[in-house]
Amino acid sequence: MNTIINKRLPIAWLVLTLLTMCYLWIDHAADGDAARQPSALATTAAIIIALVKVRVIFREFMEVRHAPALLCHLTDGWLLLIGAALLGSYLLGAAMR
Amino acid sequence: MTAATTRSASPPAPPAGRSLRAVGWHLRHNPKRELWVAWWAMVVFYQFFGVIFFIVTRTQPPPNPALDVASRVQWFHDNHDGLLIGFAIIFIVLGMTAPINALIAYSMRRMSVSPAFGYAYLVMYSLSAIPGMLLLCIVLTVGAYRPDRSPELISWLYDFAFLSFVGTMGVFLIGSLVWMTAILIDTNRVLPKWFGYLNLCNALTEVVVSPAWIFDRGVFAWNGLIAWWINMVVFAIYTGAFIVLLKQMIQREDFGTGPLPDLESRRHSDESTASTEAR
Amino acid sequence: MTQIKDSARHTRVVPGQPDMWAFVLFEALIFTGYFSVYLFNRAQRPDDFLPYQASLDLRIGVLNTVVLLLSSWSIARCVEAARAGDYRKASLKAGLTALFGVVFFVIKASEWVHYTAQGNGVTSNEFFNYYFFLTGIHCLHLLIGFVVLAVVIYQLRSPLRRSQQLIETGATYWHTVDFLWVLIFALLYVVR
Amino acid sequence: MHDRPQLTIDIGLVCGSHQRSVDDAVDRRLVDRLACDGAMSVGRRQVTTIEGARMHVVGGNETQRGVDPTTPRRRVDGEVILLGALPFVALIWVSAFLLFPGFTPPMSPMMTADQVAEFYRDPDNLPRIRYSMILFNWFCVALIPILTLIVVQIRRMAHRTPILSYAVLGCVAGGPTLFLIANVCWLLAAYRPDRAPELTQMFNDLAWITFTSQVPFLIAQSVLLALAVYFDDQVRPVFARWVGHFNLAVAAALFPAAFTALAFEGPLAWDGALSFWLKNVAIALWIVVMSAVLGVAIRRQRAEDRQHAGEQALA
Repeated sequence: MNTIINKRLPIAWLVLTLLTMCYLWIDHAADGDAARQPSALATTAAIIIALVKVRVIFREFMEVRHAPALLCHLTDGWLLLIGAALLGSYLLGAAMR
Repeated sequence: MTAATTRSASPPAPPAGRSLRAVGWHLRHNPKRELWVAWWAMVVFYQFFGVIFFIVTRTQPPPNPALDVASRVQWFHDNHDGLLIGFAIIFIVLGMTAPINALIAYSMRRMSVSPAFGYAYLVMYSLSAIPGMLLLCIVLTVGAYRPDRSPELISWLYDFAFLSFVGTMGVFLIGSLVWMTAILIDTNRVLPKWFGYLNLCNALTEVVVSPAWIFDRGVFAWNGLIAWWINMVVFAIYTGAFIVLLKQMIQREDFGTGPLPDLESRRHSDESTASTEAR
Repeated sequence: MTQIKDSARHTRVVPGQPDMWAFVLFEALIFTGYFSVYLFNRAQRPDDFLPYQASLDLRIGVLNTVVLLLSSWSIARCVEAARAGDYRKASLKAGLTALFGVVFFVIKASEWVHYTAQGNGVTSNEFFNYYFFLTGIHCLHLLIGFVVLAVVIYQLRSPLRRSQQLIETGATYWHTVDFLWVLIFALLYVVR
Repeated sequence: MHDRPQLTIDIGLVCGSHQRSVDDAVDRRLVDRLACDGAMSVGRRQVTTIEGARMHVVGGNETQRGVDPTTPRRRVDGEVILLGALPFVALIWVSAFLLFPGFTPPMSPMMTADQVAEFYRDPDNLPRIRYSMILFNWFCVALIPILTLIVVQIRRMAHRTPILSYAVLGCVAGGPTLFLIANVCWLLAAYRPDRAPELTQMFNDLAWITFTSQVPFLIAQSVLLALAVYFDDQVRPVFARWVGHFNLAVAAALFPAAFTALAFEGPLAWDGALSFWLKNVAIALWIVVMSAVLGVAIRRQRAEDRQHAGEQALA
């Protein structure tokens, strides 16, 4: 029996891997060879890329794409929540330094 | 589903409302009275627990483990009366944990799983009350009993009490896993599967408490954000969930051996005023 | 075959038990709590974190992420194969998933040994407290994931069982292990 | 919900293997329906078994009773041995109590650290403390098999669920364990009496407060036992109703001891009239009365089982 191959899966994996590679560049661009400094830009970029990756995993791997609207809303809602929580706590911590 | 549980001599209809007479009627005639007694013991016990630990003795949320010796003596001094009175009440009501554990063990006996699950849970939780709660009460009582004890000893009692309380996560970890396994393999639909998975969430947060043995400050200490607060929120949700679910289990109970019937189909015959909303 | 699949696609169904999704979302909320506490503390006191973070090797983290993404991909293919009725292939894919999981675990464990030997142990400094806590609790999820994969493979083995719902439930759990790592990786290795 | 074939399967389960028990909550409804459903084409043997199952439903929560005529006798004989151990347990208990110099009369909480240390260092006291506490250690645990007999009797009661017996079993585990904690603290204090007086006093406090105030499982045990007795709706209940009243009275007598840490003097102090005398007399009375009641119940159970076995043999 020949299974139909879903072309979206390898594409999703490729996108996820490429996004992971982006981190190498961010890490390098953030402080090069100098000592590490706090950087809201690098942090925000890292978090946003991670959230994009998580959403791709949700939609493609976990098949939320085909799930009822409620599940789509719940997962997207959580992504917004965690995005706000992570950036919020980072910025709050930085402000209270 | 025509055969409702009518016994040969069916008792008169229960008096309406929640009067004392109604309670008396249920205690005499309600076929599920043993289950309801255990369920109410659970509700009442958690009220006592909340009021005494959070308000009267102020042992929850736990005080700071990094206090110096003088501050610990001061802590005992500040909470002297609360500790002695609050824990005396706990010494009277703590026995209510026995029917709670029995009810939870019974939920497993009603499932299509080996009796070993229910018995294991019963034994674990019966013994866990001692290191998990009573030792804290006894030791803090002893600490508050003689405030003029040497500060070093007071300090040792303080550590002993809170570490025994927060640090006995093993039973809650394994207990949750036992309950989870029973729920997930059960085919009698006694408790919903999502509650089985919630047990796993609870078990995983119990793992997170274990650093409390290692750190005396920061988020992993016994009063830390991660080791205590997040854990406590999860535990509160978990406890609330099983109180409601066990109530629904009792309402659905048919004293049979097969799958537990749904709530809706029996609802008209059930006299209790239940909210049917799950969670 | 295509028809069956398409009709299944058009009626929107939750993959696996909805109960597992309740677990995923609840667990996601708990981790939101852990991550927020971590980010708040490291933003507040960067000196306790940044110098120690420098001893992490980002390339190993990237490698591990790719390995776990591969495992997620193969469990997704396992679900597809099972849906199409090709159970032999599905078992193979589930086994492959477990293999990637083992690779991830070995890399992770050697990382732990390496950092501890460097003097960055569980209690050495605040960054490594969080590092060991987050990777440790994630690894616990991974180990539970092996049990889940075993259930999936057990389901696939006999024609008597083969509950597509259970297979999808297991896959959902495994993807959870994956997306949690994606977040942990970004927060531990890259965030400044 | 159940149609005929379903019923037959269930009967098969009842008749089939005994160890695959009908479970605690035997479907009373099922059995009731079987009883009215007289036209059922079941063989004589099966009818007997259904009768057995019915008895089981009325009599208790587990299948041990009634179904198999050979097992119950052997089981009850074991119970008699356990009950027969009681005089020895009582002997250990009384001798521990009389031997411990801290009980005759009870030590005062007003003693200073040096006085407490002196009490343990006294060459007359020290061996008596040690030996009495070793005996007390045995007594705590020896109580468990006898308390378990009460659990077994609760299981025979006409309850629909085993909840009350489970709950009492939990108490059986908890109560003696708390006595053991007190016991260990006394023995620790006596192990190195030359320790700093402060330390000896702390162990002494831990022991006395645990011993005196730890009544939660004893109270719960009595209250649950009373409930079990009240809920035992059958013509010849396992325990008479007064046993329930008596247990509630004992539970009430144990209440004041929980507040012992609030007082150094007076009836609430750990050597006081309420916390020491009332509490310990209540426990002693409870043990004596309950073992007498238990003996009667077990003897009656044996007689009934013998009669039942005889009837079965005749049939």
